[in-house]
Amino acid sequence: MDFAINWHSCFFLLFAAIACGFAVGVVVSSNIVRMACCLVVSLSAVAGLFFLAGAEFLGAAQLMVYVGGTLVLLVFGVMLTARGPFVSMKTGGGQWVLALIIGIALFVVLLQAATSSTAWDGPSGNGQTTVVSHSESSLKSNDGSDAAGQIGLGLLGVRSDKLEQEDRVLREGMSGYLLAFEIISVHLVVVLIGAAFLARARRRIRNPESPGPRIPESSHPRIPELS
Amino acid sequence: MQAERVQPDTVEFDVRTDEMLINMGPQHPSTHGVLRVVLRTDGEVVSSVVPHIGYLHRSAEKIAEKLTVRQYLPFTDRLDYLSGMNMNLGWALTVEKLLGHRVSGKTRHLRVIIAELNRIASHLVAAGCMGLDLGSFTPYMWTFREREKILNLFEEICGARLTFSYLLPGGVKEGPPEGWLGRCEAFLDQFEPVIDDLHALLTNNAVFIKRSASVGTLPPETAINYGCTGPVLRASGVDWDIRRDGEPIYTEMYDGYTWRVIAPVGGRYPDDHPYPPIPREAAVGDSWHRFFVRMLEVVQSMGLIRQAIEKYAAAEGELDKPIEIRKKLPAAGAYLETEAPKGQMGFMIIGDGSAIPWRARIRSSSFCHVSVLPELCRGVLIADMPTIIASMDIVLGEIDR
Amino acid sequence: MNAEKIYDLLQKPFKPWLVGRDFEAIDPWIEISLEGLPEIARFLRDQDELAFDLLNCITAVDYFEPDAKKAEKVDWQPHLELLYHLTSLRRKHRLVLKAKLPRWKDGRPGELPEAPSLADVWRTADWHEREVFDLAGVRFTGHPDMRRILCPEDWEGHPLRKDYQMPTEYHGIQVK
Amino acid sequence: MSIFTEPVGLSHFLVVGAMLFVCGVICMAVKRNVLGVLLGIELVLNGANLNFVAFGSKQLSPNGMGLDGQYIALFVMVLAAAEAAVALAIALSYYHAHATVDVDRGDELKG
Amino acid sequence: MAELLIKHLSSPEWLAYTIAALVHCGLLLAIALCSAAVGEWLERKVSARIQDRLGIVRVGGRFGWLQPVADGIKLLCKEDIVPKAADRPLFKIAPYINFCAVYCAYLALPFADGWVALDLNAGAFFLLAVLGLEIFGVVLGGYSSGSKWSLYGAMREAAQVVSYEIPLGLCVVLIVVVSGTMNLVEIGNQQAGWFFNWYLFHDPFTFVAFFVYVACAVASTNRAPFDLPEAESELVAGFMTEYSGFRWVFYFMSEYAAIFVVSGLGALLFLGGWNGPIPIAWLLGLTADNHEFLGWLGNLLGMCNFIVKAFLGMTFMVWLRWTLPRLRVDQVITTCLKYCVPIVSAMLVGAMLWSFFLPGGVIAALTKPDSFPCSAWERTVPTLCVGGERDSGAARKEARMQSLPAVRSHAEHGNEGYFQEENR
Repeated sequence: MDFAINWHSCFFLLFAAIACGFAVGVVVSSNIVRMACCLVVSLSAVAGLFFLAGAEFLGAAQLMVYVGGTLVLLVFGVMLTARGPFVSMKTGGGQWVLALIIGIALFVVLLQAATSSTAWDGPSGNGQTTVVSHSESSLKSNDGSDAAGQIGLGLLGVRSDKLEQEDRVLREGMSGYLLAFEIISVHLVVVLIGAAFLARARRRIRNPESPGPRIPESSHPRIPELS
Repeated sequence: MQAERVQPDTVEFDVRTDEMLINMGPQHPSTHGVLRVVLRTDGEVVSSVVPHIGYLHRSAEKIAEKLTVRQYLPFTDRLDYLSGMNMNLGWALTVEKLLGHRVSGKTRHLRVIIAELNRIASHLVAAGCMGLDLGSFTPYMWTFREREKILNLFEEICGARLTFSYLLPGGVKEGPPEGWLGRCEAFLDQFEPVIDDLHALLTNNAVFIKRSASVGTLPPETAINYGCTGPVLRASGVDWDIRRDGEPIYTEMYDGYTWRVIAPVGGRYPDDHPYPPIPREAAVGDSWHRFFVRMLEVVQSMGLIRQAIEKYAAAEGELDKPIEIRKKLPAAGAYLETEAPKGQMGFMIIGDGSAIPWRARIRSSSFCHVSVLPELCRGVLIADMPTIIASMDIVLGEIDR
Repeated sequence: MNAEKIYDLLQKPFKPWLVGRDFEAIDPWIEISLEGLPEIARFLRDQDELAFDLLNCITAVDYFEPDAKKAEKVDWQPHLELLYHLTSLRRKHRLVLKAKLPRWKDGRPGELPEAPSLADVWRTADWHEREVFDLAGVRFTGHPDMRRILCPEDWEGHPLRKDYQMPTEYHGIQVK
Repeated sequence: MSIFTEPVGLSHFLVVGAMLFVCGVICMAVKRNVLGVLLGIELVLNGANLNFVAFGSKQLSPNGMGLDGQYIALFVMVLAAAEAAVALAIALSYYHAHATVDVDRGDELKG
Repeated sequence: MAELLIKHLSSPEWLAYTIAALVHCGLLLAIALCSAAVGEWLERKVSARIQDRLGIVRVGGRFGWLQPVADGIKLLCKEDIVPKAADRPLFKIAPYINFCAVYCAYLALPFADGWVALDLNAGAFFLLAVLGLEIFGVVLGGYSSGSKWSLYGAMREAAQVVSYEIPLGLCVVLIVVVSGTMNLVEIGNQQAGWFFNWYLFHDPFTFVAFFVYVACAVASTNRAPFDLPEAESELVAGFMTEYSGFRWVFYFMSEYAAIFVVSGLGALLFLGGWNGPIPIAWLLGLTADNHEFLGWLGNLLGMCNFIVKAFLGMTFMVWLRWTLPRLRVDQVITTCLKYCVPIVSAMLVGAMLWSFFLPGGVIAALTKPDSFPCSAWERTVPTLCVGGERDSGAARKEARMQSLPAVRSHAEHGNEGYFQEENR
């Protein structure tokens, strides 16, 4: 009989559905806080997809950097600015129509490209694309190599994964990403300082008699904004 | 980065937040009852506070115009319910002052024992609650464990654990039972080492010092100007204790006792108390000193009690009997303040020839202490609010009356 | 320094305002007229030999007998009395200031009588005057914010007045 | 049932990537809230990232980019974090200046 | 397990895998919940003892060991209140987000050699990442409650956890540098043997880093004295103010589950994980090379060892909480940025240098004097290409074998795939 469920595909479908569904949620919801919330889930699902694609380190990095770092930042900003009118700002129907047309057109194009992407697999043909069989259908990357270590070495300018290339010249040519790595780290420092400087705000606390939220005169709980 | 360094009028944030009105209380864990403080905050910084009181108002003064002075005594228990005995004492002494009534030495010594015991109990609650408001729960349990023992003594002597109504005008109904004095001394003996535990857990605890030292510093002029009294005033370095500087009818209770007023005059405490070193961060008049003064007063009270027990045992004669219930009051007024644990507790009785006062007035110290809060809490962090409120050691029962 | 000496000190500058005194009373007191209150208070606080830096308490006593029969026996006219208990921590002496004022402003019932505020002399007076206003119904002129402190904002009447009638209900709550 | 039984290939990943990308684009287009636009950008970047990872995966495209895909994705992430930080800082100072987060209102530079 | 089912019960494959998956999930969930329950019991019992109380004594006969269950039942029966001002869906979902994040951490947490749900190569990294996700549950819950106290709790949580992730991550990175792998199972195995093989005693830098790790672990789980987000005497209950019933239980459980995870991670990184102070399993000969079943027994022993260590960590946190007052928010951030981060950075650099010159730690340096800096020079050149990595790895392995022959097999297994790849 043997119709074997391929768990890899099932997990893929699950994560894909979550990612796409919540991405749509980001688009349709008008409440900024919920948008951020949807995005969190969507990106976590993308991290799951990374794991499925065998890029564990990247999956973890996605969770750490993106979800844990970037989105916390955004949610923080959302919470700081989301008061009263800004929580949900409606958009005119015209813009929606326009955006949808563009988006759908774009999607069609990309879809066409995606489905015809077997060409990317080079001479070996698309039979090769389905190396994942249910026997090794764990989330673990099936090539036993320590991808994280290789990535790290690559960032230091050593491409341990390209070692099998006999052509010595080619291997020397593969001098990794040391320069990019350095540039990015410097860039990060600059950004850190710049952001801190930009977001800094000096201001005076208004003294009680000047306008501002007035402290209610009542000595009994009829005050406008209770906690 | 220290909060108290933050100037009240210009504050700098990394991220600006809009001002918020926050309602601290009447149901808040650390407002010690039904005090309500409306904070206007800017981020974590409190820019201004407005206290609101009256949630516990029971029209005590009005009730006093309907009852005779002895009938009214149980109501004084409910003022500062943590030190009912001192309230009783204040009322009793005021009545005696109005009637020109003198009590015997034996009675006075008994009164000293009772009053100081209750001072210890009240200060224990204050210390424990301060620890609690700073986030450490254990000292609270320890202090309450000791307080329970004091309450046991009180229960033996008057049958009540909270609202005693024991020190009546003119004397006491019943003297202490057999062996009570011995048990009292036994308590003091086992209690002495516990104080060192409390010092280890709170007074000298690095985190506790970080949280309370130079937080809510109250300069002496401000303290006097706002009518702060008791430990709060003394912690600001003012050498004033009406057990020594009060009116004769009160101070004669402490005649012949050796004790010194505990106040960090010039940053130094009287040396007759063994006390842990004062941290460098602490400034006279801050929350830490308010806490510390109470801790030292506990030691002081223990010394007073020991002396009083001796004197009481030595004194011959009987304990005075209280005045009769419907004793007529002269058509005159008398105002007397006594040193309650929270501060100076003042009572005034104006008689009109009948047994029922024409007017009675209750001057509460916590009332004044709450009125300082707006002064103290400008520009502090939200986390400092509980510290400051706890260090003032307020009781809403006597604020709202 | 006892009340007698203080009285002598006060006499020079404030003679017209000193209207009464009693040095034999349990708490010796000096009665002054209202308009002189702030000046005298400042004098008492700032004079070095007086130095009354602590205001213990402000009390308002309502002298009024609702019962007509008893009202004939009493030996005073209906009036309010303000009592200021002062202490000097520096000089360790005490004093009681008295000041009489009508129960109603120029005799019109409902119009609260007015007295000068001492909130700028002793900050203690701030809340105590609010309490007096709340319970005994005296409006202090020049007070920073004169509102009720113990009773609810919308409470009617001033409970410590002798002719005060307790309302039967408050916001639909039976209180009597 | 077939989708459950037969393994997924490269194109599946690409489709998901495309979906995310498009959602991000629409989001950027329609949101008036500055932070909404930022969220859209994050979506777009993730769609792209997913493609890179898919191309870089040994299982999905054996002769594809190899680890280079992962490198690029990693760099994209880090730069996205930096971009978010700066953008948020700008948004906040914009909010301070205009007391609003509506992008349509930031038009001082309009000629 | 799935293979087992297929082989013996001849059950259809998909069913086998489903069952296997469910069983594993169940096991993990059970561990997570048990850690929460035991955590609560510990909290109440230890605090009671500290405060001269008896604590819970009744439920479940002695020691009140059933009390957590009773509490759970009570809380599940409570009304689930959603405030009017709350953002309903977010308010309802926030606790689940919180719990899921923590539960994900259990996926990558190895309990014994190879006993881990997800044997990831980047396990340590993954663990940190998902622990970082926990903050979303708190922030969203606090924000959506529509209460200002909750909002303050959320803000504090965001500020505190984000800033403490830095030193925490650096502590983990330090061990990763020393051990040369991010695979938690292997990190555990590298410390096999006597306690002096623990990374705590690997070199002075790891020793110091351990204490920084403890501080950061306490802070990142919002335990006293760093429990600002739920400072009950300042913010009424912080982000949990408006929560009741079982949603509150979820926050509660995830807090204790998180404590268990960080304690376990600490035990794994510094205290040898399942490799006890004394290698009992090895002394008893309970190793896989003798017999598979014996190896299994040894693993069981190791798991108990690991769990005991984790609970010791929890007990320490409880002890801390009931002894110390709470720090103020500015002091908490100062502690992180002024003390933890610089110290751990310095330790990181130091550990790098150490593992470059003296691979194998103190013991190796003592037992094997010829691996002295003099040999560092001929390592310098190859290190720039991949070979150096192998050298140091080999040196480390030798050192380990010296100290304990029995682990050779493990060490061989260690990162063998990696070496094969190189040797091609």
